[in-house]
Amino acid sequence: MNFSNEYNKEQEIFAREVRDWLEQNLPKDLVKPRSILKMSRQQWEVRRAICRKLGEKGWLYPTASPKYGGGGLSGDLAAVLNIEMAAQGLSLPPLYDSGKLAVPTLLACATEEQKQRLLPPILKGQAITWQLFTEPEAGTDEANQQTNALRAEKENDFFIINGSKIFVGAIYAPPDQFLLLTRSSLEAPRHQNLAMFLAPADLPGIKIYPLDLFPEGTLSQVCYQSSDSAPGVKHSVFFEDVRVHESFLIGGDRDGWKVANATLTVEHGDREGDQGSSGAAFIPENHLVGKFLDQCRNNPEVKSRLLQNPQLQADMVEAYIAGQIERLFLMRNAGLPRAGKRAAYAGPQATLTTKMLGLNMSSCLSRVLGPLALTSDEAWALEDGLFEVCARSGLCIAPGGTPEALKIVISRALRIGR
Amino acid sequence: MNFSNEYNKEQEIFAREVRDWLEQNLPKDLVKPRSILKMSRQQWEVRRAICRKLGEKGWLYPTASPKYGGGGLSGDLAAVLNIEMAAQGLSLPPLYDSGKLAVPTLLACATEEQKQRLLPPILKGQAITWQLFTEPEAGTDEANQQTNALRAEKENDFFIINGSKIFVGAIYAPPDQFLLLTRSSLEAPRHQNLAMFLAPADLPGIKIYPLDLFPEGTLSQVCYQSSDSAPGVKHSVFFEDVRVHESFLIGGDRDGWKVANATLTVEHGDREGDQGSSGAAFIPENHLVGKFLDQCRNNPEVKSRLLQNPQLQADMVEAYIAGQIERLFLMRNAGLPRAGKRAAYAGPQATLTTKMLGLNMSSCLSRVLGPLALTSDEAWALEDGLFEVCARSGLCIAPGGTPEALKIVISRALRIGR
Amino acid sequence: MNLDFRLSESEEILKTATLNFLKRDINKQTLEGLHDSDTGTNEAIWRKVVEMGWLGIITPEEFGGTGYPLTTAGILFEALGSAPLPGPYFSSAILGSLIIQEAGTADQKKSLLPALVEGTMVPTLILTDPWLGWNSEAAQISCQEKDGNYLLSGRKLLAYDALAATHLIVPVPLGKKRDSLSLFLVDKKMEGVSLRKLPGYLMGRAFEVCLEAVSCPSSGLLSKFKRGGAPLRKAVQKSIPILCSYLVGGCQAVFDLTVAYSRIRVQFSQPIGRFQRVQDMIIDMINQVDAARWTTYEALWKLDTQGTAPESIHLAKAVAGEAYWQCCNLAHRAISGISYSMEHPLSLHTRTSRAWYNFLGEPAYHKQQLAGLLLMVSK
Amino acid sequence: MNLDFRLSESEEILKTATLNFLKRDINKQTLEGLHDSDTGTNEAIWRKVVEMGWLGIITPEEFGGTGYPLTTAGILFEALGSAPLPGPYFSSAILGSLIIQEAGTADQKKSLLPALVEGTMVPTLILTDPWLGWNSEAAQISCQEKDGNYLLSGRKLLAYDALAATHLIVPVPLGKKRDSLSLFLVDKKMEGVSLRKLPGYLMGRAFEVCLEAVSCPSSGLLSKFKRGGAPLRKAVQKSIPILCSYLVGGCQAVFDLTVAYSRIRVQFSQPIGRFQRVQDMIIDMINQVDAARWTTYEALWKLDTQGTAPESIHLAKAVAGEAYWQCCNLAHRAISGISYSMEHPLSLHTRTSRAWYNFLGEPAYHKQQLAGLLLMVSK
Repeated sequence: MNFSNEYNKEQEIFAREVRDWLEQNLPKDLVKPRSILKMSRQQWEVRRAICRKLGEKGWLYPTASPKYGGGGLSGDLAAVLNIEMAAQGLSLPPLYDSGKLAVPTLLACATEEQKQRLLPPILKGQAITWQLFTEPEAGTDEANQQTNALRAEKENDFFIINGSKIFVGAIYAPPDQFLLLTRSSLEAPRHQNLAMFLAPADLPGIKIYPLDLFPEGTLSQVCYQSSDSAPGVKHSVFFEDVRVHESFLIGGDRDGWKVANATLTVEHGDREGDQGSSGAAFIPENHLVGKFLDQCRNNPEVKSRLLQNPQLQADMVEAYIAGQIERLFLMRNAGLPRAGKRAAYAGPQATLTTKMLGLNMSSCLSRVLGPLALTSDEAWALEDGLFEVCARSGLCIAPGGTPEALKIVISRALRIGR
Repeated sequence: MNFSNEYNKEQEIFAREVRDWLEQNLPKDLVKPRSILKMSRQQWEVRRAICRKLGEKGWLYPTASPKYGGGGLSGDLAAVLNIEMAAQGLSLPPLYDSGKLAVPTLLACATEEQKQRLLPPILKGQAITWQLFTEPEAGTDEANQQTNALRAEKENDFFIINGSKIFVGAIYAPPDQFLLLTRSSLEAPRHQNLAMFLAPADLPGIKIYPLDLFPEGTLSQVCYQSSDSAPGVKHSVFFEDVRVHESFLIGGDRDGWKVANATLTVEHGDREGDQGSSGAAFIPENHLVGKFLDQCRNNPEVKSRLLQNPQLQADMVEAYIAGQIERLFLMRNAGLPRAGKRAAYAGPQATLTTKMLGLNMSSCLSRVLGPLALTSDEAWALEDGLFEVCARSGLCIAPGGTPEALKIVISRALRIGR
Repeated sequence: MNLDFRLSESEEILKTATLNFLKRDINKQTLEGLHDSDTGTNEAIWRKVVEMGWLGIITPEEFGGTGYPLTTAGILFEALGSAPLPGPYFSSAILGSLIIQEAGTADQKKSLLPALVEGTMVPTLILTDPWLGWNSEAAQISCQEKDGNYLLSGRKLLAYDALAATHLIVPVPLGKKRDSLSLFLVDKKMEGVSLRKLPGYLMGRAFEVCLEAVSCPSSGLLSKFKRGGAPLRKAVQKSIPILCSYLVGGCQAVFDLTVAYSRIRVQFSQPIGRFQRVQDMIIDMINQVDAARWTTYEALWKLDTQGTAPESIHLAKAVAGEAYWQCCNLAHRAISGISYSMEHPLSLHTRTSRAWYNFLGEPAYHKQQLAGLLLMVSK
Repeated sequence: MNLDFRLSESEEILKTATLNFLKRDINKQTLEGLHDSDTGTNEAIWRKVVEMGWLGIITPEEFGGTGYPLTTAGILFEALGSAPLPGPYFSSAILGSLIIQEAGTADQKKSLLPALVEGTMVPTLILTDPWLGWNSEAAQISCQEKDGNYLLSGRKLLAYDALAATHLIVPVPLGKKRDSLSLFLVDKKMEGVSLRKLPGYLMGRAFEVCLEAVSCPSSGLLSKFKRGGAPLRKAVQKSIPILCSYLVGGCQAVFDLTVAYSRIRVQFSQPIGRFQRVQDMIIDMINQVDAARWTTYEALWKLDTQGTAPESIHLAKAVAGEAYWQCCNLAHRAISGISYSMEHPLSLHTRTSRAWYNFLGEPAYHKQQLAGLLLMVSK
């Protein structure tokens, strides 16, 4: 067995190349915002430009095939890229982009013509994608789509889309395109009545409104890598007689559920199917747990609280243990497939672990650090306000699959549930 | 509001009467066994005799109607009786007897003739009853009975019973009678295919075998009041062409499920419907939690463990809190009906609380007290081996309804489940 | 055994009147506005609150109050928690009144309490410091005598309701002994007092208070010099279960809205309340709601009948503080999506559950106190 | 990054051979008999164990063993835990061997280790006292020098595998310093040694050991006089993750049998595994199994590659000890009725999970150690 996370020689050489490239190519006016909500439009545009540069280099989706504009790197080298980006405070991609769901979906279900037309803009960082699955009546029950995409009576190579999506997207609308799940038949049975599109976001009849939510994203989005890739703001998107050409339809008219599952498998945590950006062996440190333990160790006032109330030490230790287990699960998920072993439950198990860790951390922070964990005050907030963001975002465990949805997936993988 | 648990004047007078009576009537050779499994047949017979004496006095089922041999006491005075019995180390009844389930069942569903024939032997302590509901294929799903009770072709005022029951009864078989749930029709739909009997236990074709189980009963049976009323040993009962006359059928040929529910409501914790022994206001102290906290307080070695490892103090405090919550739930259940308020979920909620407390205590004991909590050694066991029994019995949470069965009942009461 | 869990007639009337007021006068928009405001109240509401007698609920009749038992005040605050209605009512009518009752001289009571009941004097205790919990050792204000006055200087964090208050009750430690502190009543209008609200969606109305050589006359000394510790502790102890009542009201409301939603929200062609996973969340919630409620009721009853109840008070705050927090977590899980909207009623409860979690001692503090009581007290 | 979670070829062979042996030679009845016995083994099994080389798995080749890394021993004990096979294999082959390796003189190693590998010398450490946990301060044996021999007297509780052993490794504290203790190897045949098994279904093979003026020659001193603390601690640290492997094997077996049952047990006309409540128990179990497994693997890997791994060792025992206990609890809940039968395979796991919970430190002890490491070590 080998648990080593250190670079080997090949990796070290590539890491140096990445560091050099980043030094030369990262804009000088790149500023890390305190929270995603405090990221200016200008700073967002800076990241947008980094996307394009990374895309040109093939490093935005490093493991994707060069045939379509990807980097063709091994999972390990992609991991190096991730680590070096993280050292600069950047995630990969460096802003919220559902491209990493769209890419494996296209690879699995699109025609060759579609791959050649639709993949390069994503892989080269030219097109930002939003995933549009969730609806008011389709939460955990994602097959229950009410947004209709019906073929037009005349010109029936066009679909007419009507309906609405909710809790989608991220700060700074609009994106370039939507990965859009719809209902394509009012009569066909469940799971055979859906259609998936990768459609332009600027078609007539589309309206996008921001929502007033108190979290800025899930805790893993906000805290894990870099808050840059958190949604920050979620939106409603309304479709009124929007005409979409069938060339944007992925799979057949009734294949939407099958196509959606190619997306959901990746979203629920299956790294093996993930042809997107993150290297299969990239084991992120849990940034939040790390910063929390730093406070316990190094902030004399926190330490004195812990020594005065030893029961709080139990909270600290539980946070440490949870962080270690999460790290080991991710490591296992990265390493086991190479050993030729695969457990279908392992991906969603790690995702569930991350979500529950976030929820528990949002309580643990207040218990151990006290009420100052809840303020974003410039003078008093700890770790530059990180904990205040986490106290809110830890509660937000629905995006990317509720724990209940993940448990359905895990039960199925364990062959006990349907 | 009034949370007082002290006797008022009337109660104090009655308590004195009870104390005097017990002093005169309890046999001198009554010995408290270390565990139910160490109770000799002779000691069991001693308790059997106490049953009869209590029955004659009307104190075995103190709140039941004197018309049938009950005591006709108020719930408060019945509670006094329970408390005074507990002070002598005895529960009410002082041995395992499903009569307390049979009585409310008969009152709710039997004919007047049956009440007059069947209630007095129970209420007067002459007949010990075992509840025979559980079968290999009918655990949480109690309606799934496979023991058939079909009317004989000739002499069709008799039923022929074939099948088996499991996890029933208690130490020292046989009892005098069974409260027996059966399937009376092979065709009728679920819930309409059952019949209930209160049948003699000595009919030809009945065989009783003890089971080798490692707990001696549920934790609440073993630790709450007095271990005398714990089952100790559970049995299988086999029926082979057993003929039972229809005069022992409670309710109609197809009413078994309705009748069973009159039993189950009481078993799941509804004290209001409980016409059995326990006074409605009797709030037992949680004996186990009390003894555990005594150890924490007064055993210098346990105390030093707690001070050396303050995280164990958290376990101690959680046990204290859980014990208090349980006490308050039981108190509420006793007191709220008098205020004219009633919550259907309250009974099963308290029962669920007790079960989960038992399960958690079985872990807490080992954590806080260390491995000596697991031995029954005469020299080293703590609290005379109580904790060793509890470490086993805390795990045993199925009898009287699994937590899952209780959650189904609670969900129904909250009008969210079916 | 005389268990009796009925409300008294006056309690029933108070409860109904309070719930009616909340329903009639505090619509959703008003409530959201109050939560976003810096005081948690406004002039119109304040006038009605004075009329309804909330501010005098436990202040003795001789000082203009109604002198109800703590249990009755619990019934009022449980109703307020169900909204949840913000505002300095607990700080003034309960904690403030009790401190003045316990620590004040006869003259102070005579002058201060009627003003408190009429809502013209609004005290709030400036106690909670970061890190060190709420107990009196935590105070970090310095005090110098000068010309018969006391000069108070220092900075306090997490002063709740400080903007809505007219007066700050400031504990000043003097010497090493635990109880050796003085309690000053500082008029906020005095020179040298400044406030700054601490930002944070979940923070509640907590302020940084700065005292720069505030000159407090000796008449502003609430307790005898250096004798403020004991009365302060007594007042805080009595206040805690009423704060718990507020949390209980919040828990129950969160439970109710979750159950209601689970009956109408349909996924996979059935109400989500039919799913065992959702049922288990709801059962977990009702267990916590009821645990919070009955530990709180018993603590109030013990205080009203026996005067003290240390275990019960710690128990109630440990259970109720955690219950409100966890009920909100569970409700977010059960309701999901829309519950994260700032316009959803749950979000107001979530804010409130966080804001009050640490006030007068977080659950871990009270559990630690319980551990101390369990281990030191011989049976 | 060179993550590699494959077993080596020899590990694969060992694992298969061990599982085959358990399947072929240890049927249900044999296994139940071993659990009910006082030694956990018998002559026939012992002979095969010696043949298969288990006893020498980590003893260096120069002393007759195979000198495998700790990770390989972990694979063996994981397989043993899946049965769960009782017997003094861990006490002798791992803990005993490591103590002799760490503390023994060159001569002692040469004479003792080959005998240990051949199964003629079976040592067990007599360490755990009630109340005081497993660390060396707890030892309560007194020692007097007399005519060049040492007279040992005292009573020790919770000596595991004492009946199956031929020799007891007895730590004797000498002086106040933590590490100031001597390690004696006491032949059980010596006069003054007596044993008594502690009864209790969940207790495991734990004994009360009584030493009455047992005369131990100076050659029985394993470490240098008063220098036994450090090597003992080192040996215990290295042993812990292998004990954890045994627990992991148990966890996995409990998980497997529960999943299998949930697929075939029908209630309400469907397999109980279809019910979300049962699914949640199973998901809780797999999370604990995997947490135990991977914390254990990493601790073994670190010990094999870096020699020490204090955090990882504490982490593994805290997680694996609790996981095995809780998996058994969850399995009893999921399976219910028949799982309480002494004839059900789960009951053997439940006994084992309890018996090993406190050995070499209960989870709470290791969590407390982690708290110390987290708070004292500056990053």
